[in-house]
Amino acid sequence: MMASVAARELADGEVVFVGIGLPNLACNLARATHAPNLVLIYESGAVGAVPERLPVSIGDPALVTGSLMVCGMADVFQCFLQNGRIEVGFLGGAQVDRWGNINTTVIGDYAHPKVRLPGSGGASEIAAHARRTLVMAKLDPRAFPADVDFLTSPGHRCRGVPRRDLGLPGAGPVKVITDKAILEAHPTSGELVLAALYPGVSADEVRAGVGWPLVVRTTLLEVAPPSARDLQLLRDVLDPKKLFLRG
Amino acid sequence: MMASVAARELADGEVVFVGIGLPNLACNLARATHAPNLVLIYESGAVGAVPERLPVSIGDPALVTGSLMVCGMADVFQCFLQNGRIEVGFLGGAQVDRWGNINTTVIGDYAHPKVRLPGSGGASEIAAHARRTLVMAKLDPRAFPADVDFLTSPGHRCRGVPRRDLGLPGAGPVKVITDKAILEAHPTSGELVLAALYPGVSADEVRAGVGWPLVVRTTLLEVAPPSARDLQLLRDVLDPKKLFLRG
Amino acid sequence: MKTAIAEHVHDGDTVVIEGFTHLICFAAGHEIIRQRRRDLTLARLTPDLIYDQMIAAGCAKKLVFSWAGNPGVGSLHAFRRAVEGKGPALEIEEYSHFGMVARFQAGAARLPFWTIRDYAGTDLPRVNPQIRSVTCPYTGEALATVPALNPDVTIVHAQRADAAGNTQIWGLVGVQKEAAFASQRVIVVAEELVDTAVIRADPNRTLIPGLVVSAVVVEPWGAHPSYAQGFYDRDNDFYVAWEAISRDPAKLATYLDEYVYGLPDRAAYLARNPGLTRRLQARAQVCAGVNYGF
Amino acid sequence: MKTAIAEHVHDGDTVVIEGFTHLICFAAGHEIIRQRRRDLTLARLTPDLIYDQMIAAGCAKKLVFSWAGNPGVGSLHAFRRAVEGKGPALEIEEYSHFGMVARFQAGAARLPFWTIRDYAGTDLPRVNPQIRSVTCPYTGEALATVPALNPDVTIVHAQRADAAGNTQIWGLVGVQKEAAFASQRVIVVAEELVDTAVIRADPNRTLIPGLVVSAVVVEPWGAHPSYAQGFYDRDNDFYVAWEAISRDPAKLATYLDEYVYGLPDRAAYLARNPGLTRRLQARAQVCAGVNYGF
Repeated sequence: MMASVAARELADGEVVFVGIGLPNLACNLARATHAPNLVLIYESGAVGAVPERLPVSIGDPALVTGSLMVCGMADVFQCFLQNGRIEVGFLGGAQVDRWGNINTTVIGDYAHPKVRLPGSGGASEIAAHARRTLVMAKLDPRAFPADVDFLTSPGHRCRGVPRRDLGLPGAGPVKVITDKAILEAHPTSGELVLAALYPGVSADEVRAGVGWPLVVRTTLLEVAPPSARDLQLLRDVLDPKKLFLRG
Repeated sequence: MMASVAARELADGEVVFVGIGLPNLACNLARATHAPNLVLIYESGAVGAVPERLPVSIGDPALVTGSLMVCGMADVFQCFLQNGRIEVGFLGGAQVDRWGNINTTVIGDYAHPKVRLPGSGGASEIAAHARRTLVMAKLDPRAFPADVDFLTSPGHRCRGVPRRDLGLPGAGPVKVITDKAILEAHPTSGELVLAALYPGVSADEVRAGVGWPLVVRTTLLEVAPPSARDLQLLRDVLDPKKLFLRG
Repeated sequence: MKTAIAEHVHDGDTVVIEGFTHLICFAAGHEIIRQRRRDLTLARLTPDLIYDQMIAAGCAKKLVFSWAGNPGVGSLHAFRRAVEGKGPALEIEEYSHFGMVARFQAGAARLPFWTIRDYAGTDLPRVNPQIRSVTCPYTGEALATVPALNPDVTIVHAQRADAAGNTQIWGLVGVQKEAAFASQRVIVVAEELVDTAVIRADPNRTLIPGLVVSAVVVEPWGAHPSYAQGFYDRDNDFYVAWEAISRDPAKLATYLDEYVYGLPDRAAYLARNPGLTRRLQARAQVCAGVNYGF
Repeated sequence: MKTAIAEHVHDGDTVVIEGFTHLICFAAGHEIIRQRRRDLTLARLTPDLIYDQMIAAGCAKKLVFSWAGNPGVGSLHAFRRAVEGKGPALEIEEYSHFGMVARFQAGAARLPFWTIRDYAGTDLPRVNPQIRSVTCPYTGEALATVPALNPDVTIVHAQRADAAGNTQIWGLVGVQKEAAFASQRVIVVAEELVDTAVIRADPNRTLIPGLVVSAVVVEPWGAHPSYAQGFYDRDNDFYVAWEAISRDPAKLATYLDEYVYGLPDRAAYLARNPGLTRRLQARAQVCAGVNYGF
């Protein structure tokens, strides 16, 4: 469901900075349906990749074979990302807060962490430079705290400072796609608000999965379920081994 | 003669930043004789070039075919030159002054030049970063003024400031190879002094070709003439069309 | 070519036709002259014959460069006349090669400046106030800086490209990649238009991705008298001949009349130069491929 | 390999085994473990399984990195135990990928720092004082900087190299070129030793020139469980298996005993993994060559 919802956010011909897992599924679903000319760029240096198998890592050889260009990572970050050529970036993380800030570094104190996470990788620069980002994460009060323990990737308000005052080129996380609903950034405050519900989900269920008093839009939309075609593609073609699809 | 004298300055296996004309002849003569493993690097991006014909320009296709590596110019200047990988750099110019400074920019005033020369090209960075440089120029009081009209490439003393105070990584012009003699930088003052004479040339002839009171070393060496082998290689093999050899 | 230049090169633009000796797109320069563009800021490391011709034709208001000569031959006389006050005025902004390369790198990275260890002791910063310095936040030392160069349009000549502008170049690559990424618009002029499958078969060979390219023009022999590795050799005889042509304004005007204004396109230019293709055609020296399988 | 590691990797060195997913030289890491190097500062963008093994083996004093996970699988548990205070202590110095790439770029250019537009609003500069800033001398804006990284030794795995170390890589090239140029010493480990004529036949394919290389080691399958495009696929099953192995210190110790300490070299490692080469051998998908003639 999340992959299918994310796929709808991608317009044909857009340049997308792809992560592994669900974002990769979403991009390949979009390519297989309404966006055949989507240009997939991986931080590993593969540009215009057409993976013939679901890549397990963002450095999978299948991303290289048949791609339009392979470049060094200095070019990926300087000439593509910092240059502003990336239209959509996907992000996820252990914690997403009220302002769309993401934590992929540590749970607890940095010097003495409860849980040490992998760290930024390319996430902090994707969050800064992609024209817009889409965040994918499953609802859970621990995953959606009011404020992240560590601010790895900047959202709309960082430690009290509004994004526009930070000189960040990109628009930031425009949508947070969860397993129950879609949250969107409030146009002025930048706070994440409930914008659309999946079929059969109540606003209270979503509130229960978020660690702050969630504002609900007056006109709440219902997210259309994945089409039969989408489900068939995802289950039989794109992820037959269920590497990333669960349920 | 100059090409043959310059060739002797190159040790086998050294990495040389080559210019066009006489320096190129000198390098190829050295490769054909005592320094078969000389690594020739051209600012155009050809590394380990083995030109099968005398290149007319530093971007000649013959420098690419069969070379060890072709890289972009950003790599040439950042990763090779600024990185300190170049052991010897060749320089020449319309004016070489008392301190080994070189002018390839303008004769006269910059805003209203008598003669507009090509400019720096890569010369100023070669002069700064090559571990040592060799200058080749024909003696003539106008070509060897006390001070250059425009300082394009730094020598041992720039507008009164000693090289060591300028933070220049390379040793600068250790020898100036002319058509009559070899000038060398004084170890402490950096002033060019007469170090060696070509056969049959007097110190006065050299003084007459230089625009400042030239200091003559107490122990003046005589430069050995080119070997028959050198002359044969230069005239019959390396520059049969006399593109760069004159007399 | 006509449409690409008409659409993407406008009066007053900063125009870059890059290529270091290799792949200099004379065909595009000639079309710009034919379309009588004016007040252009022409930027490239080595103005070469093509900018000398564009200066002579009155296209240029300003020249940004690092080495203005005729390699191995002599001078660019239209440029010299302008700068020496013997011809129509021309503003100049001068760097070293490293400085120009760094300006394109900054432009490609969309940073306002680039840092290099250069210019200490030279007179260049005195005549170019755009050469400045920063203090290293770690060592405290001062290093030189140059400002980013972000052209309005960059024209890159290439051996091959697909219809989407995915471009592959081999042999000398100069600063074409940096110039293309730094530019607002990019015109790729290719010797050969190939199927995307050819590009995808060897993706490490791709220098410029289609997503930064505005227009693709197919123009065989479009770089002459410059060259295209694997396609044709440099016309060194013409470079030598240019010394006499450019030295004499009348001769230069005649050259422009006969070989630029007087001709509709590159095909006519080739017809006007009989024997050219036979004389400069490259011999085959094809390398082996590599395995992209997994 | 034994000699190369013995000669060029010393206790206390800053060691970089680069390669982004592709061409990670596990053979070199294993030899460093076997030779019981100590107090190493290990630097790489993604520590990956190889640094997790070296941390578990006690080679590392410090880790410099930007993403420490098991791609698509889970955690590097030896690393996590150390950082979470459940194992031997390990200093860490942390950046983002762009920050690490920029550190290698500065090192390769022998500049003390590199400028990037990054880290605004993040907590990273608060925990890493090496992330600083400069003021642009043209726009006056503040930009982030990272310090140069100049390793004592960098180990690069490649598809092919000649005896002099002229090295060609295709597929993902990561930051290997920058790391090699930034390093005091460079060890190239090649799947295939080729004649210099093979290198010279396609010079644009050369990523690292022999003049920066200290030693060349020929080690087929030396990157397993990482991969070499055109030679063998990534062993994703082993990456998945590592989750369980590294989670249990006893299992990890057993793994090191059986596959590293207990074996003399990579040949023995391959013998210890029957069916490996058959399972991962790449299929042929060879691209066409290009013409270098003139």
